[in-house]
Amino acid sequence: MKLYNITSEPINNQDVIDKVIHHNSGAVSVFIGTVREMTDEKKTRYLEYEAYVPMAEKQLEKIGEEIKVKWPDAKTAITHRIGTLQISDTAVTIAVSTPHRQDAFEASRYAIERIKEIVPIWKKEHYTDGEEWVGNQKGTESYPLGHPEGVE
Amino acid sequence: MKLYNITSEPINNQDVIDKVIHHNSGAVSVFIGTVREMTDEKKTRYLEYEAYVPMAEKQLEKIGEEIKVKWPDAKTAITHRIGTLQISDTAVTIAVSTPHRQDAFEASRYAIERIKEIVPIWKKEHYTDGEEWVGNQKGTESYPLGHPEGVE
Amino acid sequence: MVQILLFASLAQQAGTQKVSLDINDPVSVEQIRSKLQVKIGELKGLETALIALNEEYVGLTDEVKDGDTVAFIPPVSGG
Amino acid sequence: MVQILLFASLAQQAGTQKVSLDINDPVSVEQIRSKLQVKIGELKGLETALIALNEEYVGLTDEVKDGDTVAFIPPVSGG
Repeated sequence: MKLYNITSEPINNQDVIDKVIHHNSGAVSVFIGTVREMTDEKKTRYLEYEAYVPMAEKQLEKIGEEIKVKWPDAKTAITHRIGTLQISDTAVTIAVSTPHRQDAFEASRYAIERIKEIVPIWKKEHYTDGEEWVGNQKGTESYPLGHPEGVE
Repeated sequence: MKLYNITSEPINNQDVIDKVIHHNSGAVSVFIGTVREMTDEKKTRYLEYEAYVPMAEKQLEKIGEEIKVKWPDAKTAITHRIGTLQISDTAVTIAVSTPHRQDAFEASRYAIERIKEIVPIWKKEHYTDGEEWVGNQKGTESYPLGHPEGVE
Repeated sequence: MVQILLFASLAQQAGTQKVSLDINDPVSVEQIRSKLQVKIGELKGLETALIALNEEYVGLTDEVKDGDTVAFIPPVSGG
Repeated sequence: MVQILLFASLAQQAGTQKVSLDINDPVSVEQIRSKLQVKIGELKGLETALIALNEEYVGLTDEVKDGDTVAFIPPVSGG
Protein backbone atom coordinates (compact mmCIF):
# COMPACT_ATOMS: atom_id res chain seq x y z
CA MET A 1 0.00 0.00 0.00
CA LYS A 2 1.71 3.15 -1.25
CA LEU A 3 0.85 6.16 0.91
CA TYR A 4 2.39 8.74 -1.45
CA ASN A 5 1.54 8.14 -5.02
CA ILE A 6 1.71 9.80 -8.45
CA THR A 7 -0.59 8.05 -10.89
CA SER A 8 -1.83 8.47 -14.43
CA GLU A 9 -5.06 6.64 -13.56
CA PRO A 10 -8.26 8.21 -12.16
CA ILE A 11 -8.07 8.55 -8.38
CA ASN A 12 -10.35 6.42 -6.21
CA ASN A 13 -10.99 8.61 -3.16
CA GLN A 14 -12.09 5.75 -0.93
CA ASP A 15 -8.82 3.92 -1.59
CA VAL A 16 -6.90 6.93 -0.29
CA ILE A 17 -9.22 7.28 2.72
CA ASP A 18 -8.89 3.57 3.58
CA LYS A 19 -5.12 3.96 3.86
CA VAL A 20 -5.43 6.27 6.89
CA ILE A 21 -8.42 4.96 8.86
CA HIS A 22 -7.43 2.80 11.81
CA HIS A 23 -8.88 1.85 15.19
CA ASN A 24 -7.66 4.97 16.97
CA SER A 25 -8.49 7.52 14.31
CA GLY A 26 -11.65 9.44 15.06
CA ALA A 27 -11.51 12.02 12.29
CA VAL A 28 -10.39 12.06 8.69
CA SER A 29 -10.02 15.32 6.78
CA VAL A 30 -9.94 14.70 3.06
CA PHE A 31 -8.97 17.34 0.56
CA ILE A 32 -9.91 16.78 -3.07
CA GLY A 33 -8.68 19.12 -5.78
CA THR A 34 -10.84 19.03 -8.89
CA VAL A 35 -10.57 20.69 -12.29
CA ARG A 36 -12.57 23.91 -12.28
CA GLU A 37 -13.99 25.31 -15.51
CA MET A 38 -13.81 29.07 -14.89
CA THR A 39 -10.84 31.04 -13.55
CA ASP A 40 -11.78 34.70 -13.56
CA GLU A 41 -12.85 35.26 -17.18
CA LYS A 42 -10.95 32.32 -18.62
CA LYS A 43 -12.66 29.05 -19.48
CA THR A 44 -10.68 25.86 -19.18
CA ARG A 45 -11.24 23.09 -21.71
CA TYR A 46 -8.94 20.58 -20.03
CA LEU A 47 -5.70 20.40 -18.05
CA GLU A 48 -2.44 18.56 -18.39
CA TYR A 49 -0.36 17.66 -15.35
CA GLU A 50 3.29 16.69 -15.61
CA ALA A 51 5.52 15.52 -12.76
CA TYR A 52 9.08 14.61 -11.99
CA VAL A 53 7.62 11.38 -10.69
CA PRO A 54 10.25 9.82 -8.41
CA MET A 55 11.12 13.16 -6.83
CA ALA A 56 7.44 14.14 -6.51
CA GLU A 57 6.71 10.94 -4.59
CA LYS A 58 9.70 11.61 -2.33
CA GLN A 59 8.46 15.15 -1.69
CA LEU A 60 4.97 13.91 -0.87
CA GLU A 61 6.52 11.52 1.59
CA LYS A 62 8.51 14.40 3.05
CA ILE A 63 5.25 16.31 3.59
CA GLY A 64 3.91 13.26 5.41
CA GLU A 65 7.00 13.31 7.64
CA GLU A 66 6.58 17.02 8.34
CA ILE A 67 2.98 16.34 9.37
CA LYS A 68 4.12 13.52 11.66
CA VAL A 69 6.43 15.98 13.44
CA LYS A 70 3.72 18.60 13.86
CA TRP A 71 0.86 16.17 14.59
CA PRO A 72 2.42 12.93 15.90
CA ASP A 73 -0.82 10.93 15.86
CA ALA A 74 -1.65 11.83 12.25
CA LYS A 75 -1.59 9.34 9.43
CA THR A 76 -1.38 10.78 5.90
CA ALA A 77 -1.92 9.48 2.37
CA ILE A 78 -1.67 11.53 -0.81
CA THR A 79 -2.36 10.60 -4.42
CA HIS A 80 -1.80 13.05 -7.27
CA ARG A 81 -2.90 12.31 -10.80
CA ILE A 82 -0.94 13.36 -13.90
CA GLY A 83 -1.78 13.39 -17.61
CA THR A 84 -4.85 14.90 -19.24
CA LEU A 85 -7.75 15.77 -16.91
CA GLN A 86 -11.22 16.94 -17.85
CA ILE A 87 -13.46 19.39 -15.99
CA SER A 88 -14.46 17.99 -12.55
CA ASP A 89 -11.81 15.25 -12.64
CA THR A 90 -9.89 14.80 -9.40
CA ALA A 91 -6.27 15.97 -9.58
CA VAL A 92 -5.26 15.30 -6.01
CA THR A 93 -6.68 13.53 -2.96
CA ILE A 94 -5.18 14.04 0.48
CA ALA A 95 -6.43 12.09 3.49
CA VAL A 96 -5.25 12.72 7.03
CA SER A 97 -6.59 10.83 10.03
CA THR A 98 -6.09 11.88 13.63
CA PRO A 99 -7.72 10.99 16.96
CA HIS A 100 -9.38 14.44 17.16
CA ARG A 101 -10.81 16.61 14.42
CA GLN A 102 -8.93 19.89 14.79
CA ASP A 103 -5.62 18.23 13.98
CA ALA A 104 -7.06 16.50 10.93
CA PHE A 105 -8.24 19.80 9.41
CA GLU A 106 -4.98 21.58 10.12
CA ALA A 107 -2.78 18.80 8.83
CA SER A 108 -4.81 18.34 5.66
CA ARG A 109 -4.62 22.04 4.92
CA TYR A 110 -0.91 22.04 5.64
CA ALA A 111 -0.46 19.20 3.14
CA ILE A 112 -2.13 20.99 0.22
CA GLU A 113 -0.21 24.21 0.89
CA ARG A 114 3.09 22.30 0.95
CA ILE A 115 2.21 20.44 -2.25
CA LYS A 116 1.91 23.79 -3.96
CA GLU A 117 5.34 24.79 -2.65
CA ILE A 118 7.71 21.85 -2.89
CA VAL A 119 6.33 19.03 -5.05
CA PRO A 120 7.58 19.00 -8.66
CA ILE A 121 4.26 18.83 -10.46
CA TRP A 122 3.19 21.27 -13.16
CA LYS A 123 -0.19 22.15 -14.54
CA LYS A 124 -0.82 23.36 -18.07
CA GLU A 125 -4.15 25.06 -18.60
CA HIS A 126 -5.78 24.56 -21.98
CA TYR A 127 -8.19 27.47 -22.21
CA THR A 128 -10.70 28.06 -24.94
CA ASP A 129 -8.38 30.81 -26.20
CA GLY A 130 -4.90 29.39 -25.70
CA GLU A 131 -2.75 27.46 -23.28
CA GLU A 132 -0.26 28.19 -20.51
CA TRP A 133 1.83 26.55 -17.86
CA VAL A 134 0.57 27.79 -14.51
CA GLY A 135 2.89 29.36 -11.96
CA ASN A 136 4.93 32.16 -13.44
CA GLN A 137 6.86 29.89 -15.77
CA LYS A 138 8.40 32.83 -17.57
CA GLY A 139 10.63 33.41 -14.59
CA THR A 140 9.75 37.08 -14.33
CA GLU A 141 9.44 36.66 -10.59
CA SER A 142 11.51 34.44 -8.41
CA TYR A 143 10.30 32.68 -5.29
CA PRO A 144 10.09 35.21 -2.44
CA LEU A 145 13.05 33.63 -0.64
CA GLY A 146 14.78 32.30 -3.72
CA HIS A 147 13.37 28.88 -2.87
CA PRO A 148 10.12 27.40 -1.57
CA GLU A 149 9.75 28.00 2.12
CA GLY A 150 11.12 25.13 4.12
CA VAL A 151 13.39 23.77 1.41
CA GLU A 152 16.88 23.65 2.83
CA MET B 1 -30.63 13.33 -4.35
CA LYS B 2 -30.91 14.21 -0.70
CA LEU B 3 -28.16 16.59 0.42
CA TYR B 4 -28.90 16.27 4.14
CA ASN B 5 -29.50 12.77 5.25
CA ILE B 6 -29.85 10.63 8.38
CA THR B 7 -29.44 6.96 7.55
CA SER B 8 -29.22 3.64 9.32
CA GLU B 9 -27.12 2.20 6.48
CA PRO B 10 -23.30 2.37 6.15
CA ILE B 11 -22.23 5.65 4.56
CA ASN B 12 -20.70 5.64 1.08
CA ASN B 13 -18.27 8.57 1.14
CA GLN B 14 -18.05 8.87 -2.63
CA ASP B 15 -21.83 9.24 -2.88
CA VAL B 16 -21.66 12.23 -0.52
CA ILE B 17 -18.70 13.72 -2.42
CA ASP B 18 -20.46 13.30 -5.77
CA LYS B 19 -23.35 15.43 -4.54
CA VAL B 20 -21.17 18.53 -4.28
CA ILE B 21 -18.71 18.28 -7.18
CA HIS B 22 -19.72 20.41 -10.15
CA HIS B 23 -17.99 22.17 -13.03
CA ASN B 24 -17.06 25.24 -11.04
CA SER B 25 -15.90 23.57 -7.88
CA GLY B 26 -12.15 23.35 -7.59
CA ALA B 27 -11.84 22.06 -4.06
CA VAL B 28 -13.79 19.67 -1.88
CA SER B 29 -13.12 19.40 1.83
CA VAL B 30 -14.52 16.19 3.24
CA PHE B 31 -14.81 15.51 6.93
CA ILE B 32 -15.32 11.92 8.03
CA GLY B 33 -16.02 11.11 11.66
CA THR B 34 -15.15 7.52 12.57
CA VAL B 35 -15.58 5.45 15.72
CA ARG B 36 -12.38 5.62 17.78
CA GLU B 37 -11.48 2.80 20.14
CA MET B 38 -9.68 4.67 22.94
CA THR B 39 -10.87 7.84 24.71
CA ASP B 40 -8.36 8.65 27.42
CA GLU B 41 -8.24 5.40 29.41
CA LYS B 42 -11.61 4.13 28.29
CA LYS B 43 -11.97 1.50 25.59
CA THR B 44 -15.04 1.59 23.39
CA ARG B 45 -16.58 -1.69 22.28
CA TYR B 46 -19.19 -0.10 20.03
CA LEU B 47 -21.43 2.97 19.77
CA GLU B 48 -25.10 3.60 19.38
CA TYR B 49 -26.42 6.74 17.71
CA GLU B 50 -29.99 7.91 18.08
CA ALA B 51 -31.59 10.87 16.29
CA TYR B 52 -34.77 12.87 16.16
CA VAL B 53 -34.68 12.13 12.46
CA PRO B 54 -36.95 14.68 10.78
CA MET B 55 -35.65 17.52 12.95
CA ALA B 56 -32.04 16.38 12.54
CA GLU B 57 -32.36 16.51 8.76
CA LYS B 58 -33.92 19.98 9.00
CA GLN B 59 -31.05 21.13 11.23
CA LEU B 60 -28.46 19.73 8.82
CA GLU B 61 -30.18 21.64 6.06
CA LYS B 62 -30.07 24.75 8.23
CA ILE B 63 -26.30 24.31 8.59
CA GLY B 64 -26.07 24.13 4.81
CA GLU B 65 -28.01 27.40 4.60
CA GLU B 66 -25.72 29.05 7.15
CA ILE B 67 -22.74 27.96 5.06
CA LYS B 68 -24.35 29.40 1.94
CA VAL B 69 -24.63 32.77 3.68
CA LYS B 70 -21.01 32.74 4.83
CA TRP B 71 -19.54 31.16 1.67
CA PRO B 72 -22.01 31.85 -1.16
CA ASP B 73 -20.24 29.61 -3.70
CA ALA B 74 -20.17 26.59 -1.38
CA LYS B 75 -22.20 23.46 -1.97
CA THR B 76 -22.71 21.18 1.04
CA ALA B 77 -23.87 17.60 1.61
CA ILE B 78 -24.02 15.84 4.98
CA THR B 79 -24.91 12.25 5.84
CA HIS B 80 -25.04 11.05 9.45
CA ARG B 81 -25.48 7.42 10.32
CA ILE B 82 -27.51 6.16 13.29
CA GLY B 83 -27.87 2.77 14.95
CA THR B 84 -25.06 0.50 16.13
CA LEU B 85 -21.56 1.34 14.87
CA GLN B 86 -18.36 -0.67 15.31
CA ILE B 87 -14.80 0.64 15.72
CA SER B 88 -13.65 2.50 12.56
CA ASP B 89 -17.17 2.73 11.12
CA THR B 90 -18.07 6.11 9.65
CA ALA B 91 -20.60 8.06 11.72
CA VAL B 92 -20.73 11.22 9.65
CA THR B 93 -19.51 12.42 6.26
CA ILE B 94 -19.54 16.10 5.37
CA ALA B 95 -18.54 17.30 1.90
CA VAL B 96 -18.25 20.96 0.96
CA SER B 97 -17.15 22.11 -2.48
CA THR B 98 -16.05 25.64 -3.30
CA PRO B 99 -14.16 27.27 -6.17
CA HIS B 100 -11.09 27.83 -3.93
CA ARG B 101 -9.66 25.66 -1.19
CA GLN B 102 -9.58 27.98 1.82
CA ASP B 103 -13.34 28.32 1.81
CA ALA B 104 -13.83 24.56 1.55
CA PHE B 105 -11.74 23.91 4.65
CA GLU B 106 -13.40 26.62 6.68
CA ALA B 107 -16.92 25.65 5.70
CA SER B 108 -16.36 21.96 6.35
CA ARG B 109 -14.98 22.71 9.78
CA TYR B 110 -17.87 25.03 10.47
CA ALA B 111 -20.30 22.24 9.56
CA ILE B 112 -18.92 19.69 12.02
CA GLU B 113 -18.81 22.25 14.84
CA ARG B 114 -22.43 23.18 14.19
CA ILE B 115 -23.51 19.53 14.05
CA LYS B 116 -22.17 19.14 17.55
CA GLU B 117 -24.17 22.17 18.66
CA ILE B 118 -27.61 22.08 17.08
CA VAL B 119 -28.41 18.72 15.48
CA PRO B 120 -30.52 16.37 17.64
CA ILE B 121 -28.32 13.28 17.47
CA TRP B 122 -27.08 11.41 20.53
CA LYS B 123 -24.22 9.01 21.00
CA LYS B 124 -24.14 6.25 23.59
CA GLU B 125 -20.70 4.85 24.30
CA HIS B 126 -20.54 1.16 25.14
CA TYR B 127 -17.23 0.85 26.94
CA THR B 128 -15.63 -2.36 28.11
CA ASP B 129 -16.65 -1.34 31.66
CA GLY B 130 -20.08 0.22 31.22
CA GLU B 131 -22.11 2.52 29.02
CA GLU B 132 -23.06 6.19 28.94
CA TRP B 133 -24.82 8.77 26.85
CA VAL B 134 -22.21 11.32 25.78
CA GLY B 135 -22.67 15.02 26.45
CA ASN B 136 -23.51 15.75 30.05
CA GLN B 137 -26.84 14.00 29.92
CA LYS B 138 -27.31 14.27 33.68
CA GLY B 139 -28.04 17.94 33.32
CA THR B 140 -25.50 18.96 35.93
CA GLU B 141 -24.36 21.73 33.62
CA SER B 142 -26.50 23.71 31.27
CA TYR B 143 -25.44 25.09 27.93
CA PRO B 144 -23.25 28.18 28.47
CA LEU B 145 -25.98 30.46 27.12
CA GLY B 146 -28.89 28.26 28.07
CA HIS B 147 -29.06 27.09 24.44
CA PRO B 148 -26.61 26.15 21.68
CA GLU B 149 -24.95 29.21 20.22
CA GLY B 150 -26.89 30.51 17.27
CA VAL B 151 -30.18 28.88 18.19
CA GLU B 152 -32.80 31.57 18.43
CA MET C 1 -53.65 16.08 22.35
CA VAL C 2 -49.99 17.02 22.49
CA GLN C 3 -47.33 14.49 21.62
CA ILE C 4 -44.19 14.57 23.76
CA LEU C 5 -40.95 13.07 22.41
CA LEU C 6 -38.07 12.00 24.65
CA PHE C 7 -34.56 11.02 23.57
CA ALA C 8 -31.35 9.49 24.83
CA SER C 9 -31.10 9.47 28.64
CA LEU C 10 -34.56 11.03 29.00
CA ALA C 11 -36.16 8.22 26.99
CA GLN C 12 -34.12 5.68 28.90
CA GLN C 13 -35.29 7.00 32.28
CA ALA C 14 -38.90 7.30 31.13
CA GLY C 15 -38.84 3.87 29.54
CA THR C 16 -40.51 5.33 26.47
CA GLN C 17 -39.85 7.78 23.65
CA LYS C 18 -43.42 9.02 23.37
CA VAL C 19 -45.91 10.39 25.88
CA SER C 20 -49.29 11.94 25.09
CA LEU C 21 -50.83 14.79 27.06
CA ASP C 22 -54.34 16.12 26.75
CA ILE C 23 -54.77 19.90 26.91
CA ASN C 24 -57.92 21.89 26.55
CA ASP C 25 -56.53 25.35 25.89
CA PRO C 26 -53.13 26.47 24.61
CA VAL C 27 -50.46 26.33 27.33
CA SER C 28 -46.84 27.38 27.53
CA VAL C 29 -43.91 25.09 26.80
CA GLU C 30 -42.98 25.40 30.46
CA GLN C 31 -46.42 24.18 31.50
CA ILE C 32 -46.08 21.18 29.19
CA ARG C 33 -42.84 20.33 30.93
CA SER C 34 -44.52 20.53 34.33
CA LYS C 35 -47.45 18.39 33.20
CA LEU C 36 -45.01 15.81 31.85
CA GLN C 37 -43.28 15.59 35.22
CA VAL C 38 -46.58 15.19 36.99
CA LYS C 39 -47.52 12.39 34.62
CA ILE C 40 -44.31 10.34 34.53
CA GLY C 41 -42.23 11.56 37.46
CA GLU C 42 -38.93 13.36 37.66
CA LEU C 43 -36.42 12.87 34.82
CA LYS C 44 -32.83 13.90 35.43
CA GLY C 45 -31.76 16.45 32.84
CA LEU C 46 -35.30 17.42 31.81
CA GLU C 47 -34.96 20.93 33.26
CA THR C 48 -31.81 21.66 31.21
CA ALA C 49 -32.92 19.95 28.00
CA LEU C 50 -33.61 22.16 25.01
CA ILE C 51 -37.14 22.06 23.75
CA ALA C 52 -38.37 21.81 20.17
CA LEU C 53 -41.92 22.61 19.16
CA ASN C 54 -42.86 20.97 15.85
CA GLU C 55 -39.17 20.40 15.06
CA GLU C 56 -37.97 23.95 15.79
CA TYR C 57 -36.15 25.05 18.93
CA VAL C 58 -38.34 27.29 21.12
CA GLY C 59 -38.27 29.04 24.47
CA LEU C 60 -40.20 28.23 27.63
CA THR C 61 -42.84 30.87 27.00
CA ASP C 62 -43.82 29.74 23.51
CA GLU C 63 -47.38 28.52 23.17
CA VAL C 64 -48.33 24.89 22.61
CA LYS C 65 -51.63 24.06 20.93
CA ASP C 66 -53.61 20.89 20.51
CA GLY C 67 -51.95 18.71 17.83
CA ASP C 68 -48.45 20.02 18.42
CA THR C 69 -45.36 17.91 19.02
CA VAL C 70 -42.99 18.89 21.83
CA ALA C 71 -39.54 17.26 21.94
CA PHE C 72 -37.10 17.42 24.84
CA ILE C 73 -33.55 17.53 23.52
CA PRO C 74 -30.80 16.62 25.97
CA PRO C 75 -27.27 17.83 25.09
CA VAL C 76 -26.56 16.59 21.58
CA SER C 77 -23.48 14.52 20.79
CA GLY C 78 -23.55 13.72 17.10
CA GLY C 79 -20.62 13.87 14.71
CA MET D 1 28.16 12.01 -17.98
CA VAL D 2 25.55 14.11 -16.19
CA GLN D 3 21.88 13.76 -17.05
CA ILE D 4 19.89 16.98 -17.14
CA LEU D 5 16.11 16.90 -16.74
CA LEU D 6 13.82 19.70 -17.91
CA PHE D 7 10.13 20.11 -17.16
CA ALA D 8 7.06 22.12 -18.11
CA SER D 9 7.92 25.33 -20.01
CA LEU D 10 11.63 24.55 -19.92
CA ALA D 11 11.11 21.20 -21.64
CA GLN D 12 8.73 22.83 -24.08
CA GLN D 13 11.27 25.50 -25.04
CA ALA D 14 14.12 22.99 -25.28
CA GLY D 15 12.01 20.54 -27.28
CA THR D 16 13.22 17.76 -24.98
CA GLN D 17 13.03 16.60 -21.37
CA LYS D 18 16.53 15.13 -21.26
CA VAL D 19 19.98 16.51 -22.12
CA SER D 20 23.31 14.81 -21.43
CA LEU D 21 26.50 16.68 -20.55
CA ASP D 22 30.00 15.24 -20.33
CA ILE D 23 32.15 16.45 -17.46
CA ASN D 24 35.65 15.37 -16.55
CA ASP D 25 35.94 16.66 -13.00
CA PRO D 26 33.25 17.59 -10.48
CA VAL D 27 31.71 21.00 -11.20
CA SER D 28 29.22 23.23 -9.39
CA VAL D 29 25.49 23.22 -10.04
CA GLU D 30 25.88 26.73 -11.40
CA GLN D 31 28.48 25.57 -13.91
CA ILE D 32 26.12 22.81 -15.06
CA ARG D 33 23.50 25.44 -15.70
CA SER D 34 25.96 27.51 -17.75
CA LYS D 35 27.08 24.49 -19.77
CA LEU D 36 23.45 23.65 -20.46
CA GLN D 37 22.82 27.14 -21.85
CA VAL D 38 25.91 26.89 -24.03
CA LYS D 39 24.70 23.57 -25.38
CA ILE D 40 21.03 24.29 -26.08
CA GLY D 41 20.70 28.07 -25.97
CA GLU D 42 18.82 30.38 -23.65
CA LEU D 43 15.71 29.08 -21.89
CA LYS D 44 13.35 31.60 -20.32
CA GLY D 45 12.94 30.84 -16.64
CA LEU D 46 16.05 28.70 -16.34
CA GLU D 47 17.82 31.23 -14.12
CA THR D 48 14.97 31.29 -11.61
CA ALA D 49 14.19 27.56 -11.68
CA LEU D 50 14.95 25.56 -8.56
CA ILE D 51 17.52 22.84 -9.04
CA ALA D 52 17.42 19.27 -7.77
CA LEU D 53 20.48 17.05 -7.64
CA ASN D 54 19.59 13.33 -7.56
CA GLU D 55 16.01 14.24 -6.56
CA GLU D 56 16.88 16.61 -3.71
CA TYR D 57 16.75 20.40 -3.88
CA VAL D 58 20.25 21.92 -3.81
CA GLY D 59 21.96 25.29 -4.04
CA LEU D 60 24.10 26.67 -6.87
CA THR D 61 27.37 25.85 -5.15
CA ASP D 62 26.69 22.16 -4.59
CA GLU D 63 28.99 19.79 -6.42
CA VAL D 64 27.91 17.67 -9.38
CA LYS D 65 29.80 14.46 -10.15
CA ASP D 66 29.85 12.11 -13.08
CA GLY D 67 26.70 9.95 -13.02
CA ASP D 68 24.54 12.54 -11.24
CA THR D 69 21.12 13.75 -12.37
CA VAL D 70 20.38 17.47 -12.31
CA ALA D 71 16.76 18.60 -12.70
CA PHE D 72 15.60 22.17 -13.34
CA ILE D 73 12.33 22.77 -11.55
CA PRO D 74 10.28 25.74 -12.75
CA PRO D 75 7.67 27.09 -10.30
CA VAL D 76 5.52 24.14 -9.34
CA SER D 77 1.73 24.20 -9.74
CA GLY D 78 0.37 20.90 -8.53
CA GLY D 79 -2.66 20.39 -6.38
